[in-house]
Amino acid sequence: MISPVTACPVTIRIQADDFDIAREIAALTKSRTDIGAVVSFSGICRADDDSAKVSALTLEHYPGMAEDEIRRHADEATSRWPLNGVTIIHRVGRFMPGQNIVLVLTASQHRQAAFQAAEFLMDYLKTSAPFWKKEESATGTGWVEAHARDDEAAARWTKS
Amino acid sequence: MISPVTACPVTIRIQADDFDIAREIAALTKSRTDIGAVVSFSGICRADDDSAKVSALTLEHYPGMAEDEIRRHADEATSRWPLNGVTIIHRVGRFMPGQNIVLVLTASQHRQAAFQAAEFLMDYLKTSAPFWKKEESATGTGWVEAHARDDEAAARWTKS
Amino acid sequence: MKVKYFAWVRERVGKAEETIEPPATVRTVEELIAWLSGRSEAYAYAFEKPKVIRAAIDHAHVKSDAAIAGAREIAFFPPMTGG
Amino acid sequence: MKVKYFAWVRERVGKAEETIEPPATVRTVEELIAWLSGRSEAYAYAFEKPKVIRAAIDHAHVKSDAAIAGAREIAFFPPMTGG
Repeated sequence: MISPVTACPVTIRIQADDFDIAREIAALTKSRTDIGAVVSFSGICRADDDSAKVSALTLEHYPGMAEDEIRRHADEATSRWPLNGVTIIHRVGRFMPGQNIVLVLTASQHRQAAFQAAEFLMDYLKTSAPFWKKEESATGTGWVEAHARDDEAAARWTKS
Repeated sequence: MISPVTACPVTIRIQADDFDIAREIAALTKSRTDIGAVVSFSGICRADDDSAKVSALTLEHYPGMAEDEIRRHADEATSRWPLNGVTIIHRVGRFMPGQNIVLVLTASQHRQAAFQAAEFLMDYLKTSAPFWKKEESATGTGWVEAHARDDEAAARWTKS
Repeated sequence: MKVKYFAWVRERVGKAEETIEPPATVRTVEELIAWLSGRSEAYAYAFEKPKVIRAAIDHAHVKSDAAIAGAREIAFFPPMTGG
Repeated sequence: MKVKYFAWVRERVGKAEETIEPPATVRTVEELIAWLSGRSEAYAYAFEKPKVIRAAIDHAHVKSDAAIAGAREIAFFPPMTGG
Protein backbone atom coordinates (compact mmCIF):
# COMPACT_ATOMS: atom_id res chain seq x y z
CA MET A 1 0.00 0.00 0.00
CA ILE A 2 1.43 3.35 -0.99
CA SER A 3 0.94 6.12 1.54
CA PRO A 4 -0.93 9.06 -0.02
CA VAL A 5 1.64 11.40 1.52
CA THR A 6 4.54 9.97 -0.46
CA ALA A 7 2.65 9.30 -3.69
CA CYS A 8 3.35 11.27 -6.84
CA PRO A 9 0.09 11.47 -8.78
CA VAL A 10 0.58 12.16 -12.49
CA THR A 11 -2.27 13.73 -14.44
CA ILE A 12 -2.06 14.06 -18.24
CA ARG A 13 -4.85 15.54 -20.31
CA ILE A 14 -5.14 16.59 -23.94
CA GLN A 15 -8.25 18.68 -24.37
CA ALA A 16 -9.90 21.46 -26.35
CA ASP A 17 -11.17 23.23 -23.23
CA ASP A 18 -9.24 25.82 -21.29
CA PHE A 19 -7.65 24.90 -17.95
CA ASP A 20 -7.91 26.61 -14.58
CA ILE A 21 -4.46 26.82 -12.96
CA ALA A 22 -5.83 27.48 -9.47
CA ARG A 23 -8.09 24.42 -9.66
CA GLU A 24 -5.26 22.23 -10.98
CA ILE A 25 -2.89 23.38 -8.21
CA ALA A 26 -5.62 22.79 -5.63
CA ALA A 27 -6.15 19.26 -6.99
CA LEU A 28 -2.41 18.58 -6.70
CA THR A 29 -1.93 19.98 -3.19
CA LYS A 30 -5.29 19.27 -1.53
CA SER A 31 -5.06 17.76 1.98
CA ARG A 32 -1.31 17.24 1.62
CA THR A 33 1.23 18.81 3.97
CA ASP A 34 4.43 17.48 2.41
CA ILE A 35 4.56 19.87 -0.57
CA GLY A 36 6.77 22.93 -0.15
CA ALA A 37 6.97 24.13 -3.74
CA VAL A 38 4.64 24.22 -6.73
CA VAL A 39 5.89 25.47 -10.09
CA SER A 40 3.47 26.15 -12.91
CA PHE A 41 4.29 26.91 -16.52
CA SER A 42 1.58 28.29 -18.79
CA GLY A 43 2.25 28.52 -22.49
CA ILE A 44 0.13 31.19 -24.16
CA CYS A 45 -0.66 31.95 -27.81
CA ARG A 46 1.37 35.06 -28.78
CA ALA A 47 0.50 37.60 -31.45
CA ASP A 48 4.07 38.79 -31.92
CA ASP A 49 6.19 36.20 -33.60
CA ASP A 50 9.53 36.45 -35.33
CA SER A 51 7.89 37.33 -38.61
CA ALA A 52 4.33 38.56 -39.20
CA LYS A 53 1.76 39.24 -36.49
CA VAL A 54 -0.07 36.03 -35.67
CA SER A 55 -3.86 36.25 -35.65
CA ALA A 56 -4.56 32.61 -34.70
CA LEU A 57 -2.83 29.32 -34.02
CA THR A 58 -4.12 25.81 -34.67
CA LEU A 59 -2.73 22.91 -32.68
CA GLU A 60 -2.86 19.43 -34.24
CA HIS A 61 -1.78 16.31 -32.37
CA TYR A 62 -1.34 12.57 -32.79
CA PRO A 63 -4.01 11.07 -30.51
CA GLY A 64 -2.73 8.12 -28.55
CA MET A 65 0.95 8.77 -29.16
CA ALA A 66 0.74 12.26 -27.64
CA GLU A 67 -0.53 10.84 -24.34
CA ASP A 68 2.01 7.99 -24.45
CA GLU A 69 4.93 10.32 -25.16
CA ILE A 70 3.97 12.78 -22.41
CA ARG A 71 3.50 9.89 -19.99
CA ARG A 72 7.02 8.63 -20.77
CA HIS A 73 8.51 12.04 -20.00
CA ALA A 74 6.42 12.47 -16.86
CA ASP A 75 7.65 9.07 -15.67
CA GLU A 76 11.24 10.10 -16.42
CA ALA A 77 10.73 13.35 -14.49
CA THR A 78 9.36 11.52 -11.45
CA SER A 79 12.32 9.13 -11.54
CA ARG A 80 14.89 11.94 -11.85
CA TRP A 81 13.50 14.37 -9.25
CA PRO A 82 11.77 13.82 -5.89
CA LEU A 83 8.35 15.03 -7.01
CA ASN A 84 5.06 14.98 -5.15
CA GLY A 85 2.86 15.56 -8.18
CA VAL A 86 2.84 16.35 -11.89
CA THR A 87 0.02 17.73 -14.04
CA ILE A 88 0.37 18.26 -17.77
CA ILE A 89 -2.48 19.65 -19.86
CA HIS A 90 -2.03 20.36 -23.58
CA ARG A 91 -4.87 21.96 -25.48
CA VAL A 92 -5.63 21.28 -29.14
CA GLY A 93 -7.75 23.28 -31.57
CA ARG A 94 -7.65 26.88 -32.77
CA PHE A 95 -6.46 29.64 -30.46
CA MET A 96 -6.36 33.42 -30.47
CA PRO A 97 -3.48 35.46 -29.05
CA GLY A 98 -3.73 35.57 -25.27
CA GLN A 99 -5.31 32.12 -24.96
CA ASN A 100 -3.74 29.29 -22.96
CA ILE A 101 -2.12 26.41 -24.87
CA VAL A 102 -0.24 24.30 -22.34
CA LEU A 103 0.08 23.86 -18.58
CA VAL A 104 2.81 22.03 -16.69
CA LEU A 105 2.59 21.80 -12.90
CA THR A 106 5.22 20.21 -10.68
CA ALA A 107 5.10 19.84 -6.90
CA SER A 108 7.96 18.91 -4.62
CA GLN A 109 9.31 19.39 -1.12
CA HIS A 110 11.97 21.76 -2.44
CA ARG A 111 11.93 24.39 -5.13
CA GLN A 112 14.91 23.19 -7.19
CA ALA A 113 13.28 19.86 -8.03
CA ALA A 114 9.99 21.54 -8.96
CA PHE A 115 11.72 24.13 -11.18
CA GLN A 116 14.01 21.62 -12.92
CA ALA A 117 11.26 19.08 -13.56
CA ALA A 118 8.97 21.75 -15.03
CA GLU A 119 11.72 22.98 -17.37
CA PHE A 120 12.60 19.42 -18.37
CA LEU A 121 8.96 18.63 -19.15
CA MET A 122 8.49 21.80 -21.21
CA ASP A 123 11.70 21.22 -23.17
CA TYR A 124 10.53 17.72 -24.06
CA LEU A 125 6.97 18.74 -24.82
CA LYS A 126 8.41 21.24 -27.34
CA THR A 127 10.69 18.80 -29.13
CA SER A 128 9.26 15.35 -28.64
CA ALA A 129 5.52 15.35 -27.98
CA PRO A 130 3.62 14.93 -31.28
CA PHE A 131 1.92 18.33 -31.58
CA TRP A 132 2.17 20.75 -34.50
CA LYS A 133 1.31 24.44 -34.72
CA LYS A 134 -0.13 26.17 -37.75
CA GLU A 135 -0.10 29.95 -37.72
CA GLU A 136 -2.50 32.38 -39.36
CA SER A 137 -1.30 35.90 -40.09
CA ALA A 138 -1.95 38.74 -42.52
CA THR A 139 0.55 37.16 -44.92
CA GLY A 140 -1.16 33.76 -44.95
CA THR A 141 -1.20 30.44 -43.16
CA GLY A 142 1.78 28.21 -42.47
CA TRP A 143 3.17 25.47 -40.26
CA VAL A 144 5.53 26.68 -37.55
CA GLU A 145 9.06 25.46 -38.07
CA ALA A 146 10.92 23.73 -35.25
CA HIS A 147 13.55 25.87 -33.55
CA ALA A 148 17.12 24.67 -33.12
CA ARG A 149 17.10 26.42 -29.73
CA ASP A 150 14.38 24.02 -28.58
CA ASP A 151 16.48 21.00 -29.58
CA GLU A 152 19.42 22.50 -27.70
CA ALA A 153 17.24 23.10 -24.63
CA ALA A 154 16.10 19.48 -24.66
CA ALA A 155 19.62 18.15 -25.26
CA ARG A 156 20.92 19.56 -21.98
CA TRP A 157 18.85 16.98 -20.07
CA THR A 158 20.43 14.03 -21.88
CA LYS A 159 22.36 11.81 -19.52
CA SER A 160 25.88 11.10 -20.72
CA MET B 1 5.27 57.32 -23.63
CA ILE B 2 5.81 53.65 -23.00
CA SER B 3 3.64 51.33 -25.03
CA PRO B 4 1.61 49.06 -22.74
CA VAL B 5 2.62 46.14 -24.95
CA THR B 6 6.34 46.48 -24.15
CA ALA B 7 5.97 47.50 -20.51
CA CYS B 8 7.05 45.21 -17.70
CA PRO B 9 4.80 45.94 -14.73
CA VAL B 10 6.30 44.91 -11.38
CA THR B 11 3.95 44.21 -8.48
CA ILE B 12 5.33 43.63 -4.98
CA ARG B 13 3.13 42.99 -1.99
CA ILE B 14 3.76 41.88 1.56
CA GLN B 15 0.52 40.85 3.17
CA ALA B 16 -1.13 38.64 5.77
CA ASP B 17 -3.90 37.54 3.38
CA ASP B 18 -3.68 34.59 1.04
CA PHE B 19 -3.15 35.13 -2.68
CA ASP B 20 -5.07 33.78 -5.65
CA ILE B 21 -2.66 32.59 -8.34
CA ALA B 22 -5.26 32.61 -11.10
CA ARG B 23 -6.23 36.21 -10.32
CA GLU B 24 -2.58 37.31 -10.19
CA ILE B 25 -1.81 35.64 -13.53
CA ALA B 26 -4.92 37.22 -15.06
CA ALA B 27 -3.81 40.65 -13.80
CA LEU B 28 -0.39 40.15 -15.39
CA THR B 29 -1.60 38.88 -18.76
CA LYS B 30 -4.92 40.69 -19.21
CA SER B 31 -5.44 42.28 -22.65
CA ARG B 32 -1.84 41.53 -23.65
CA THR B 33 -0.91 39.38 -26.64
CA ASP B 34 2.89 39.53 -26.35
CA ILE B 35 3.26 37.05 -23.47
CA GLY B 36 4.10 33.48 -24.46
CA ALA B 37 5.14 32.07 -21.08
CA VAL B 38 4.09 32.55 -17.48
CA VAL B 39 5.94 30.77 -14.69
CA SER B 40 4.56 30.73 -11.17
CA PHE B 41 6.27 29.56 -8.03
CA SER B 42 4.23 28.97 -4.88
CA GLY B 43 6.03 28.33 -1.63
CA ILE B 44 3.89 26.38 0.81
CA CYS B 45 4.21 25.69 4.54
CA ARG B 46 5.36 22.06 4.94
CA ALA B 47 4.72 19.77 7.89
CA ASP B 48 7.65 17.48 7.18
CA ASP B 49 10.94 19.15 7.84
CA ASP B 50 14.41 17.77 8.30
CA SER B 51 13.84 17.33 12.00
CA ALA B 52 10.50 17.22 13.85
CA LYS B 53 7.07 17.54 12.26
CA VAL B 54 6.18 21.22 11.94
CA SER B 55 2.74 22.18 13.25
CA ALA B 56 2.93 25.91 12.39
CA LEU B 57 5.28 28.52 10.97
CA THR B 58 5.45 32.22 11.82
CA LEU B 59 6.92 34.64 9.28
CA GLU B 60 8.44 37.88 10.60
CA HIS B 61 9.74 40.60 8.30
CA TYR B 62 11.46 43.98 8.30
CA PRO B 63 8.78 46.36 7.00
CA GLY B 64 10.17 48.87 4.55
CA MET B 65 13.43 47.04 3.89
CA ALA B 66 11.60 43.88 2.75
CA GLU B 67 9.80 45.82 0.01
CA ASP B 68 12.98 47.71 -0.94
CA GLU B 69 15.08 44.54 -1.13
CA ILE B 70 12.50 42.67 -3.22
CA ARG B 71 12.17 45.70 -5.50
CA ARG B 72 15.95 45.72 -6.08
CA HIS B 73 15.91 42.06 -7.09
CA ALA B 74 12.85 42.50 -9.29
CA ASP B 75 14.61 45.39 -11.04
CA GLU B 76 17.70 43.25 -11.51
CA ALA B 77 15.57 40.44 -12.95
CA THR B 78 13.89 42.78 -15.43
CA SER B 79 17.30 44.10 -16.51
CA ARG B 80 18.79 40.61 -16.94
CA TRP B 81 15.90 38.92 -18.75
CA PRO B 82 13.38 40.18 -21.32
CA LEU B 83 10.35 40.05 -19.03
CA ASN B 84 6.82 41.24 -19.64
CA GLY B 85 5.75 41.25 -16.01
CA VAL B 86 6.76 40.25 -12.49
CA THR B 87 4.56 39.73 -9.41
CA ILE B 88 5.99 38.90 -6.01
CA ILE B 89 3.75 38.37 -2.98
CA HIS B 90 5.20 37.36 0.38
CA ARG B 91 2.86 36.61 3.24
CA VAL B 92 3.66 37.31 6.89
CA GLY B 93 1.99 35.95 10.02
CA ARG B 94 1.34 32.43 11.31
CA PHE B 95 0.74 29.56 8.90
CA MET B 96 -0.37 25.96 9.11
CA PRO B 97 1.05 23.19 6.89
CA GLY B 98 -0.52 23.40 3.45
CA GLN B 99 -0.94 27.18 3.50
CA ASN B 100 0.66 29.46 0.92
CA ILE B 101 3.67 31.56 1.97
CA VAL B 102 5.12 33.12 -1.16
CA LEU B 103 4.23 33.64 -4.82
CA VAL B 104 6.59 34.61 -7.64
CA LEU B 105 5.16 35.14 -11.13
CA THR B 106 7.20 35.94 -14.20
CA ALA B 107 5.93 36.55 -17.73
CA SER B 108 7.98 36.65 -20.91
CA GLN B 109 7.80 35.96 -24.63
CA HIS B 110 9.85 32.79 -24.18
CA ARG B 111 9.92 30.16 -21.49
CA GLN B 112 13.64 30.23 -20.65
CA ALA B 113 13.53 33.86 -19.50
CA ALA B 114 10.43 33.26 -17.39
CA PHE B 115 11.91 30.12 -15.76
CA GLN B 116 15.31 31.68 -15.08
CA ALA B 117 13.91 34.92 -13.67
CA ALA B 118 11.55 33.02 -11.34
CA GLU B 119 14.38 30.85 -10.04
CA PHE B 120 16.64 33.88 -9.61
CA LEU B 121 13.95 35.74 -7.66
CA MET B 122 13.23 32.77 -5.39
CA ASP B 123 16.92 32.17 -4.70
CA TYR B 124 17.32 35.82 -3.67
CA LEU B 125 14.11 35.92 -1.66
CA LYS B 126 15.44 32.98 0.33
CA THR B 127 18.86 34.45 1.09
CA SER B 128 18.50 38.20 0.93
CA ALA B 129 14.96 39.44 1.61
CA PRO B 130 14.57 40.24 5.33
CA PHE B 131 12.09 37.55 6.41
CA TRP B 132 12.55 35.02 9.18
CA LYS B 133 10.71 31.79 9.91
CA LYS B 134 9.93 30.43 13.35
CA GLU B 135 8.76 26.84 13.54
CA GLU B 136 6.44 25.21 16.04
CA SER B 137 6.65 21.45 16.53
CA ALA B 138 6.04 18.83 19.18
CA THR B 139 9.58 19.40 20.46
CA GLY B 140 9.14 23.15 20.90
CA THR B 141 9.51 26.41 19.03
CA GLY B 142 12.61 27.61 17.24
CA TRP B 143 13.93 29.91 14.53
CA VAL B 144 14.69 28.18 11.24
CA GLU B 145 18.39 28.17 10.43
CA ALA B 146 19.59 29.38 7.05
CA HIS B 147 20.65 26.58 4.69
CA ALA B 148 24.04 26.59 2.98
CA ARG B 149 22.29 25.13 -0.08
CA ASP B 150 20.25 28.34 -0.39
CA ASP B 151 23.42 30.47 -0.35
CA GLU B 152 24.88 28.22 -3.02
CA ALA B 153 21.72 28.52 -5.11
CA ALA B 154 21.87 32.32 -4.91
CA ALA B 155 25.62 32.42 -5.64
CA ARG B 156 25.17 30.86 -9.09
CA TRP B 157 23.51 34.09 -10.29
CA THR B 158 26.48 36.26 -9.29
CA LYS B 159 28.07 37.91 -12.28
CA SER B 160 31.82 37.37 -12.39
CA MET C 1 -0.22 -1.99 -41.82
CA LYS C 2 -1.80 1.33 -40.93
CA VAL C 3 0.02 4.57 -41.83
CA LYS C 4 -0.81 7.99 -40.39
CA TYR C 5 0.31 11.42 -41.57
CA PHE C 6 0.32 14.66 -39.60
CA ALA C 7 0.70 18.41 -40.20
CA TRP C 8 2.13 19.30 -43.62
CA VAL C 9 2.96 15.68 -44.40
CA ARG C 10 -0.76 14.97 -44.08
CA GLU C 11 -1.64 18.00 -46.22
CA ARG C 12 0.82 17.04 -48.96
CA VAL C 13 -0.15 13.34 -49.04
CA GLY C 14 -3.78 14.46 -49.06
CA LYS C 15 -5.02 12.03 -46.43
CA ALA C 16 -4.68 11.51 -42.68
CA GLU C 17 -4.33 7.74 -42.73
CA GLU C 18 -4.51 4.67 -44.90
CA THR C 19 -3.73 0.97 -44.87
CA ILE C 20 -0.80 -0.13 -47.03
CA GLU C 21 0.81 -3.42 -48.02
CA PRO C 22 4.41 -2.74 -49.03
CA PRO C 23 6.39 -5.59 -50.61
CA ALA C 24 8.61 -7.74 -48.38
CA THR C 25 11.72 -5.98 -49.76
CA VAL C 26 10.68 -2.85 -47.87
CA ARG C 27 12.19 -3.49 -44.45
CA THR C 28 13.03 -0.16 -42.83
CA VAL C 29 11.41 3.22 -42.29
CA GLU C 30 13.60 4.85 -44.94
CA GLU C 31 12.80 2.08 -47.42
CA LEU C 32 9.12 2.62 -46.69
CA ILE C 33 9.54 6.37 -47.34
CA ALA C 34 11.24 5.61 -50.66
CA TRP C 35 8.51 3.16 -51.59
CA LEU C 36 5.73 5.65 -50.66
CA SER C 37 7.49 8.41 -52.61
CA GLY C 38 7.20 6.34 -55.75
CA ARG C 39 3.42 6.04 -55.52
CA SER C 40 2.50 9.51 -56.80
CA GLU C 41 3.59 13.11 -57.04
CA ALA C 42 1.72 13.90 -53.81
CA TYR C 43 3.80 11.35 -51.87
CA ALA C 44 6.99 12.45 -53.61
CA TYR C 45 6.25 16.03 -52.55
CA ALA C 46 5.47 15.02 -48.94
CA PHE C 47 8.72 13.07 -48.66
CA GLU C 48 10.93 15.24 -50.88
CA LYS C 49 13.26 15.93 -47.92
CA PRO C 50 13.30 12.54 -46.16
CA LYS C 51 15.80 13.72 -43.52
CA VAL C 52 13.27 16.25 -42.24
CA ILE C 53 10.55 13.63 -41.79
CA ARG C 54 10.11 12.06 -38.36
CA ALA C 55 8.61 8.62 -37.92
CA ALA C 56 6.94 6.70 -35.11
CA ILE C 57 6.14 3.02 -34.88
CA ASP C 58 3.30 2.07 -32.54
CA HIS C 59 3.43 5.47 -30.79
CA ALA C 60 7.20 5.55 -30.20
CA HIS C 61 9.72 7.69 -32.08
CA VAL C 62 12.05 5.66 -34.29
CA LYS C 63 15.05 6.40 -36.52
CA SER C 64 15.01 5.95 -40.26
CA ASP C 65 16.87 2.63 -40.09
CA ALA C 66 14.26 1.09 -37.77
CA ALA C 67 12.71 -2.18 -38.99
CA ILE C 68 9.02 -2.01 -39.83
CA ALA C 69 8.39 -5.73 -39.40
CA GLY C 70 5.53 -6.34 -36.97
CA ALA C 71 4.47 -2.69 -36.84
CA ARG C 72 0.75 -2.15 -36.41
CA GLU C 73 0.86 1.62 -37.01
CA ILE C 74 3.53 3.79 -38.60
CA ALA C 75 3.26 7.58 -38.55
CA PHE C 76 5.11 10.25 -40.52
CA PHE C 77 5.25 13.90 -39.52
CA PRO C 78 7.44 17.01 -39.46
CA PRO C 79 9.51 17.97 -36.39
CA MET C 80 7.22 18.65 -33.44
CA THR C 81 6.26 22.21 -32.52
CA GLY C 82 3.95 21.80 -29.54
CA GLY C 83 4.23 23.12 -26.01
CA MET D 1 20.19 56.86 15.50
CA LYS D 2 17.42 54.29 15.41
CA VAL D 3 18.32 50.61 15.84
CA LYS D 4 16.02 47.71 14.99
CA TYR D 5 16.31 44.06 15.92
CA PHE D 6 14.61 41.08 14.26
CA ALA D 7 13.96 37.39 14.92
CA TRP D 8 16.14 35.87 17.67
CA VAL D 9 18.29 39.00 17.90
CA ARG D 10 15.10 40.87 18.87
CA GLU D 11 14.11 38.17 21.33
CA ARG D 12 17.53 38.15 22.98
CA VAL D 13 17.88 41.94 23.17
CA GLY D 14 14.32 42.02 24.51
CA LYS D 15 13.08 44.87 22.32
CA ALA D 16 12.24 45.49 18.67
CA GLU D 17 13.77 48.94 18.37
CA GLU D 18 15.36 51.76 20.28
CA THR D 19 17.21 55.03 19.77
CA ILE D 20 20.88 55.00 20.70
CA GLU D 21 23.69 57.54 20.86
CA PRO D 22 26.98 55.69 20.60
CA PRO D 23 30.20 57.67 21.25
CA ALA D 24 32.05 59.11 18.26
CA THR D 25 34.71 56.39 18.60
CA VAL D 26 32.14 53.87 17.36
CA ARG D 27 32.51 54.20 13.59
CA THR D 28 31.64 50.86 11.99
CA VAL D 29 28.96 48.22 12.24
CA GLU D 30 31.29 45.83 14.06
CA GLU D 31 32.32 48.55 16.48
CA LEU D 32 28.65 49.25 17.13
CA ILE D 33 28.04 45.55 17.80
CA ALA D 34 30.94 45.53 20.29
CA TRP D 35 29.61 48.67 21.96
CA LEU D 36 26.08 47.27 22.18
CA SER D 37 27.43 43.97 23.57
CA GLY D 38 28.91 45.84 26.49
CA ARG D 39 25.61 47.33 27.55
CA SER D 40 24.10 44.29 29.28
CA GLU D 41 24.03 40.52 29.35
CA ALA D 42 21.01 40.55 27.04
CA TYR D 43 22.96 42.40 24.33
CA ALA D 44 26.05 40.26 24.94
CA TYR D 45 23.88 37.16 24.42
CA ALA D 46 22.26 38.56 21.25
CA PHE D 47 25.65 39.40 19.73
CA GLU D 48 27.68 36.51 21.19
CA LYS D 49 28.50 35.28 17.66
CA PRO D 50 29.00 38.58 15.79
CA LYS D 51 29.93 36.82 12.53
CA VAL D 52 26.46 35.29 12.34
CA ILE D 53 24.71 38.67 12.70
CA ARG D 54 23.63 40.50 9.53
CA ALA D 55 23.26 44.26 9.43
CA ALA D 56 21.41 46.75 7.26
CA ILE D 57 21.80 50.52 7.12
CA ASP D 58 18.79 52.42 5.85
CA HIS D 59 17.22 49.26 4.37
CA ALA D 60 20.33 48.03 2.52
CA HIS D 61 22.51 45.09 3.52
CA VAL D 62 26.00 46.16 4.70
CA LYS D 63 29.14 44.35 5.77
CA SER D 64 30.57 44.58 9.28
CA ASP D 65 33.19 47.14 8.26
CA ALA D 66 30.58 49.58 6.89
CA ALA D 67 30.69 53.09 8.35
CA ILE D 68 27.67 54.07 10.43
CA ALA D 69 28.13 57.82 10.03
CA GLY D 70 24.95 59.43 8.68
CA ALA D 71 22.82 56.33 9.17
CA ARG D 72 19.23 57.02 10.11
CA GLU D 73 18.33 53.40 10.85
CA ILE D 74 20.54 50.41 11.55
CA ALA D 75 19.09 46.91 11.81
CA PHE D 76 20.56 43.68 13.20
CA PHE D 77 19.18 40.24 12.44
CA PRO D 78 20.09 36.60 11.79
CA PRO D 79 20.56 35.20 8.27
CA MET D 80 17.31 35.45 6.34
CA THR D 81 15.02 32.43 6.02
CA GLY D 82 12.09 33.75 4.01
CA GLY D 83 10.70 32.62 0.68
